[in-house]
Amino acid sequence: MVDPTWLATAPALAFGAAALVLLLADSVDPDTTNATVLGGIAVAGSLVSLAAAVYLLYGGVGIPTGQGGTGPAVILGGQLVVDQMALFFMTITASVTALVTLASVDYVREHAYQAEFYSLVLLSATGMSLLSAANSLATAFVAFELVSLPSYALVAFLKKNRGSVEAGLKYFLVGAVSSAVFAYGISLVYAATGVLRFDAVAMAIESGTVRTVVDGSVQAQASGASVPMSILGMGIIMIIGGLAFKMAAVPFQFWAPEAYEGAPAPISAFLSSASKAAGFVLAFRAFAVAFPIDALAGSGAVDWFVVFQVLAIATMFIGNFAAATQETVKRMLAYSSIGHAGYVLIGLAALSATGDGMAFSMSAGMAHLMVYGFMNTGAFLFIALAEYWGVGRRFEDYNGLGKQAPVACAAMTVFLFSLAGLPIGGGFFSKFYLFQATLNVSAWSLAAALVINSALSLFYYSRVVKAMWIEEPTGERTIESYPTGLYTAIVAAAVITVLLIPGFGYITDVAFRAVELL
Amino acid sequence: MAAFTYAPAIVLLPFVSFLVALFLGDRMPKGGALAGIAATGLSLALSIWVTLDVAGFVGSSTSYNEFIYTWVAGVDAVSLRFGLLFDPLSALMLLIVTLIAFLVHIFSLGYMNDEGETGLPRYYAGLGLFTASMLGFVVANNLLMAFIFFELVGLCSFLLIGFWFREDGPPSAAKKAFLVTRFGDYFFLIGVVGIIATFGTGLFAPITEGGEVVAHSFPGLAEDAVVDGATENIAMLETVGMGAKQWFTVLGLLVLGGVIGKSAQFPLHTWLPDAMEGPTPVSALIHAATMVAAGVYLVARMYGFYAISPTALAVIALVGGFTALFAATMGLVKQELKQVLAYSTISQYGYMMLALGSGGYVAAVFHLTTHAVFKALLFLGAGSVIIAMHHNENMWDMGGLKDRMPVTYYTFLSGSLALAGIVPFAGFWSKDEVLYEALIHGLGSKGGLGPVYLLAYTMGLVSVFVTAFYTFRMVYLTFHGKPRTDIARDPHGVGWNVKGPLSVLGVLAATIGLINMAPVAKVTGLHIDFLHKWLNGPEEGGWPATLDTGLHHYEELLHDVAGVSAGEPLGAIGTLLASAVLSLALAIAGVLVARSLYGGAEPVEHTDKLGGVKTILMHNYYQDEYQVWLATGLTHPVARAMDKFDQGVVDGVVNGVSSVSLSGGRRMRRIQSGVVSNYATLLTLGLVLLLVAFGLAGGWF
Amino acid sequence: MAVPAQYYLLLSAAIFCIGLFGVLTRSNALIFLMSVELMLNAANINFVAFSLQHGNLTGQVFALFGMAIAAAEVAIGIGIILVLYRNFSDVDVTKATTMRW
Amino acid sequence: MLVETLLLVTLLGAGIVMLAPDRMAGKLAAGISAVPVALTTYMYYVFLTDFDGAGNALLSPGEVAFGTRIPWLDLGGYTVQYYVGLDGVSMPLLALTTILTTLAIVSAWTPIDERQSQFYGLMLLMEVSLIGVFTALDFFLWFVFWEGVLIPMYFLIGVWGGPRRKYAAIKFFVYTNVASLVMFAGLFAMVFGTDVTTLSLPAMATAFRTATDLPVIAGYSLATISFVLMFIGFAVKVPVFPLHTWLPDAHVEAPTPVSVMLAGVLLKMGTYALLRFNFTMLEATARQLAVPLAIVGVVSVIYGAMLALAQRDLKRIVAYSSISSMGYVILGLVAFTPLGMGGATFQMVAHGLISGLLFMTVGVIYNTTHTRMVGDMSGLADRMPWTVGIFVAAAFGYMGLPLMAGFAAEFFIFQGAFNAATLGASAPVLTSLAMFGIVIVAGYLLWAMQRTLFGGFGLETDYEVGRAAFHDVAPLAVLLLLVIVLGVAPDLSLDMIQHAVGPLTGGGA
Repeated sequence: MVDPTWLATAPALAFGAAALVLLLADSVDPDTTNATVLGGIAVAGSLVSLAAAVYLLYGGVGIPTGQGGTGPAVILGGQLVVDQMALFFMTITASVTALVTLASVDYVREHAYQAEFYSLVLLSATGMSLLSAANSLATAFVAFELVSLPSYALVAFLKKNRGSVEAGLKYFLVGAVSSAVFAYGISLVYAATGVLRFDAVAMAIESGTVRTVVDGSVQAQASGASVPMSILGMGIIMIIGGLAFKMAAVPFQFWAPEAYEGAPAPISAFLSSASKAAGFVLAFRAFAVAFPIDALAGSGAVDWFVVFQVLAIATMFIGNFAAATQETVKRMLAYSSIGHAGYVLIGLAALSATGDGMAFSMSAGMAHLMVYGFMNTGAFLFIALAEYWGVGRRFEDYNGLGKQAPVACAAMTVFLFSLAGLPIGGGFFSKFYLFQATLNVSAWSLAAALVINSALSLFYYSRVVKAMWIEEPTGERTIESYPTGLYTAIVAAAVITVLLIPGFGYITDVAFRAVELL
Repeated sequence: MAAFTYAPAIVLLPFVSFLVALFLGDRMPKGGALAGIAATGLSLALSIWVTLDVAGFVGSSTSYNEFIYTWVAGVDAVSLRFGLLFDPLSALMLLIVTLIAFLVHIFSLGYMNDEGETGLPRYYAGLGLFTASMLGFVVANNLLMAFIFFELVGLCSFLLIGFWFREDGPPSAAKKAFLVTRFGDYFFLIGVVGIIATFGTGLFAPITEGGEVVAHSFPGLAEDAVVDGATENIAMLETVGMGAKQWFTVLGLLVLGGVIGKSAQFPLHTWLPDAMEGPTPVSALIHAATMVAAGVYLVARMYGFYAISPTALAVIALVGGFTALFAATMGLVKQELKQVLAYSTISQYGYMMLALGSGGYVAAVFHLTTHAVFKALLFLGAGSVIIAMHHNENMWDMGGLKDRMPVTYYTFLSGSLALAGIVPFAGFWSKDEVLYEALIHGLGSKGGLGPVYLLAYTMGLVSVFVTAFYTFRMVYLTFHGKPRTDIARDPHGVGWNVKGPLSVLGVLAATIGLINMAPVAKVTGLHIDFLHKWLNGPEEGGWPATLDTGLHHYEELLHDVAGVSAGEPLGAIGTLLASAVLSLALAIAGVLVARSLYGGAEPVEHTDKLGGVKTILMHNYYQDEYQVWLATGLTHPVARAMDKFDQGVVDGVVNGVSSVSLSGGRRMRRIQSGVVSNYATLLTLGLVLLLVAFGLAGGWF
Repeated sequence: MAVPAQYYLLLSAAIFCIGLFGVLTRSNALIFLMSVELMLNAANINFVAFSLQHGNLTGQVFALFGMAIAAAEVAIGIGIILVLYRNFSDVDVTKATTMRW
Repeated sequence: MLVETLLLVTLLGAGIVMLAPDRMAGKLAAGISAVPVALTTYMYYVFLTDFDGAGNALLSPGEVAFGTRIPWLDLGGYTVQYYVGLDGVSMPLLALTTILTTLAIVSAWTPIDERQSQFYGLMLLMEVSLIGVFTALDFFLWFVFWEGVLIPMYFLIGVWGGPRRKYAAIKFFVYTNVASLVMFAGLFAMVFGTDVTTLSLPAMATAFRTATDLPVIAGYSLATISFVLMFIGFAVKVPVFPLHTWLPDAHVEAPTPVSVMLAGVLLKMGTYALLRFNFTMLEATARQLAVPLAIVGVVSVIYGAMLALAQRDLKRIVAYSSISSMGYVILGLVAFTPLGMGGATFQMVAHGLISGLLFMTVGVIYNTTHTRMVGDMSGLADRMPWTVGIFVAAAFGYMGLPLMAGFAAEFFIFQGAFNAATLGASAPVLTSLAMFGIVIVAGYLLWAMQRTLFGGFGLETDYEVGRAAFHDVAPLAVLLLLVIVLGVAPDLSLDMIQHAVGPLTGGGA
């Protein structure tokens, strides 16, 4: 047990503290543009968070004491629970944030409001970390908004750039509708069960009667009213809708292509990797804990894994097929990010009505998110690098880039092929782990969708590779500087992506255990 | 035993000469010829030694049948091994091959070296490799090894036909030769595989150790199965659902495919005339005396297998008889010296097949021997003429060469008389025996076999006349009359290296028939049918008992199993004499007709009198045309159509999937209209759809 | 006598749908924003009503959170609408369509 | 540790070569790749002498040669190991890989004249994957290498290829990748249908072979479905009609050394995997499906050969004929006889050598003439005698000239299949049909040779067409020698192969 218990949220606290330090620095010297210091604070905060998350993860927090761990840290009367699952996702968040902030040092060097930029990133990251630990629909909603609100601003950060503003607007509007749907869904669940804490909701569903929480313990509600399954089901579907927004999954994916395309590239990386992961961790925890499928299946509420199957397939197809015919690289990556949301949704879709296979599929989804955190971030950071150099947006503009920037392009190749599921990075394993998960429960439609989309994705990812290495440069292009921060971030992401092949075992071990312990 | 111990050297020596000529020929005098001459000479000597051994003059054993190399040991499977089989048949063949090869090597000095050809190392390497392969084939003790060397001689044939690769004709002819024989070999290969699968062995003769059989031969097993019904060691019968006899017939006919291809029998004879594009010594060695004989030799080698199948025998006899006549008629109208000889070769191999098919084992081997000698002689003679004529082969440009090149003329004449079958030259004796055997078995055999034999006999008989005619048409046009061109008036001289081999062969052509004067033997009662005895072996024990390859055994099989028996309506001697007189008369008639038509000082063409027949004959009955059509008119368009299908349909589906996906992608991105209100609408719609669908499923309403 | 729970549900659903209707039909960014607020408040109605129904305070607490967050959301939204106006000289959400497909 | 050394040396070598200057990359790569050759030669020697009678790596795992086994990771309760080792099937293929890579690298010295260090680095990288494919005994490890081959191949075709290289590269890439996914689906359907929890190939083999009460889906046993999916997946790599269309494009566009690797080794991955997975793990199903599979093989043989007949591009001819040759392998495998399966595996090696040789020879000619079209040139024998000589030898090897490896392999297959119990009464018929391939192959190769090599010299160039450099011809000579050695003494490989497939065939012809 971590003592005091609240210290278990150290990864989130580190983010929050760093954000406050940045705001402080900004108020002390509002005109400072010392990118190195500001960025340094942000990177340091992220690294502290990462260190804390990894330390706690391997310190056995969340593992029952009987198994050599220290048990989960239950905070605020069970509103937050720091366990292996939470720490796993805090690690993802912290890693991505570290990479993004590191890369941003060069990217926003010339911009005003740098301190705000970093603090917004860190605040959003704080939200993500908290979301990982949220154990109640209430804290989930608050953390959810804490993730969203700064990110709206970040997307529209380039105030003079019409693309950025338009992206921010669309992101915001869709986000606002989604959070309203989410909130309404939560209210329906509350209406049906009387509780918001995940374990309490689960008890209500299992017992079929409304519950209430008194002094942190779940009790039967005095009236003994039964849970209206129709309202519960409607609530669950609306919650799925709200989550789908965060995941950038169908039918709430519409913001994603524009937001990722218009946003500053490091922010696209941040949103498409970390924010997506945050959406998934909530989904994993909520659906694994609060809405036990074995109790829900056939109860008249909703067999949510079927919903996720539909969404997974639709998301895969829309993301990948649209990505296949894009003209610009960044938008292609944006769509591919939707496609990957579809892959990860398999984690919630590939199970049987009795819940069999959930540990398998969910850990596969988690592993994929972890790998994705590096490879996708890396890919978007490469876009940031290209934007930094003033290389155009289209595929053709990348022609022959491999000759001028071989290291970065090699890293990009690693990212892309790893995204495509080739054994040059951990994406290979995570994709096949997901594939295995579909086969494990004989979800043939999911497996088939994965096969088709995977093939298509190989096609469009290799378009970039082809442009970089195979095509001859078309126009004049001079690259004057090689920004250290961006390069470091990209290379680090690439190295980790590659190392995740031999090291994939660590991830799956942790992920599998984390799901089992929920 | 000593000779047999060194026997592998017979094969290896020419192989070494191949390597020497190939890699060192450039740096050697005569382009590697000497290595070849030395190797074949030594092989000849060794062959003679082996023959003496087989004959029992030296050594302790008269036969040899051992494995010498394990190609594949086989784990839980058949072993595939190489071994040597020496018995009178292979010894005889060894002698023929090494002798002709030796003479041809010498002749090549005159034909190739003295004519200043380039690429001599390649030439001698080819000859060396051919000789090695051919000898390997001859000594093979099992079918697989025979097939292997059978193919290798095909390769050498290809290489040597295409020796003058810079011209258009030879490479094309080489291709055709290989392809047509390959078509036959396809069936042969099925046969080999089938026989090994059926019997578990490809041995021609059983291997014994201390009197005990340690490895059975497939003819022996087949005989047991057919005669005694011992099918327990025979596989495949259930698989193919046939009785032993039918299945063996099928296998025999399959092997016959290779024979027909290699020995240029109808309908796979078309390659041989084209093969004359090769250098003439090559034609003499490969396409007259040895390689073409491989097919016939193979049938003789596994005669025990054919002797139990009357159907196979009938097919062999018919193919032989028909080819003999068919090819001979085509030879009638040819204008080029080597073309006449080529068709003559096809025709003569037809005789051998006829003999084998009609139970004349000795006759076939006899004719094989004499033919090897006189046809090699004729080709070398033709080569000499060609040297003299500066490589002009058209007989109508020759004439009167007999006075200018007497050695060539007299040896050529000796060969021609042999070919035409004029007593006492070699061809008379052997051809007469072929026809005699066919006749008596035709008269005596029961069932369908008799008429078939008689039909084949008739065709063989007619072609005696045709053969004599075209042979002497060739002789008259080439050597007699007045020179018709300037070159013919002043031909190029030839050296000792041409005349020497010619002389040797010329003498042999006149005399080799003496080894088996069966009619004389029968009439006089003298035991001078040496070849008969050679192939029959001792009556008791000896190699026939060990190897089961003796004549006596074959005759028993033919009589008891296949139902081949002799009928002699005019009594033994009467029938014999009638047959001999008849064929001799026809031969002489042929010679006389040729003389009357072409014997003058200035002969003219008479072929026009044949009218439409001439066209058909000149076009070789359109055999080439239809075969070329099969290749280029049928197969190639089909291949092109398949290519279109592949590109259009099979690959089209692949590309179609890709374009369908991409156009689907293009449609899908249209959802993203850019207007945020539309997004709101769509996501609402999506949500409502989910709610309605799962609401209905969950029964909320 | 307390009002039956389903009436609250109907009310909140109605408000939610009104908000949604506004979202779907109005292209003015501000009205869009207001409509979203309506939807959020629909949720709050549920929370408060069922808090009473279930006899615990969880719902009311959530409603408070909801209001605070809605306010924050409006703040961000107004900011974005401001820069939207600066860049596109309009607050029509359907005009900003430089990125599509 | 030898296998690890092999992998590491090659991997490090790839890195070194990538960083080396272009000018010396080729020689450096050749030198580095000689190390694996030496190592595998030593291993081969040890295998031949010390491991006599070694069994199948999957069925008798105790007898694996050079084995190493280290736990690696755990995928949802399924154990994945680093597990490598060799048996009689993989040893010859490993030797083939290393030898062919070195020769291909040497043969690249002339044609590859830009970005050399990248080229040779990728070649070595590909070698790593190929070594891995033939040595890995754990599914995921194997699969990493299996897919890993695609990446260098994509670049090798895409960067250094011909005019339509981009199309060919992406087609190869996507096509074979889809195939892998299908295969994966088939395999894991079976994994989940049984109670195996270790993904090592021996463990899977044991579990699959002993599996009982498999679920029945749509009337077919899970084993059947799994078999078909895996077969489709591997058939693309082989390739088998109608899944072959990536091959001609890839071959035609790839630079010659890459074609050599593609035809020589990459195609064998498919048949090797078929043997390892379909025919070992699902032996019972394979036996049941033997007749349809044999038909597939026979159709490939004839179809590939007929298409080769219609081509004008020398490389395309060889490419289509590869389809034909690999069809024989299928036929041999389904026979389940020592000679059939042994011959099929032997054919992998033999065809690897011969097709590599033929491609290399075409490459040498192309280096000189800059055309591969039959009809654009004639009479090359006049100018490049040794190259043409080797071409002729290679072509005859391809046609199945006895005492060269190709004949041995094809003969074994025919012999093994002719009375195969699995094929029943159709065995002789199907085998005979397949044999007709040897006639067609002679047809197109002889035709191509006649048109290009023989006749009067004719080629429009503005330079003198001369003999090829020594380092161009030397690899050809080495390969030819190997082809002949294996043809004369097939037991150098066949014996160990037959020992390895012995547990599958259980005796018989």
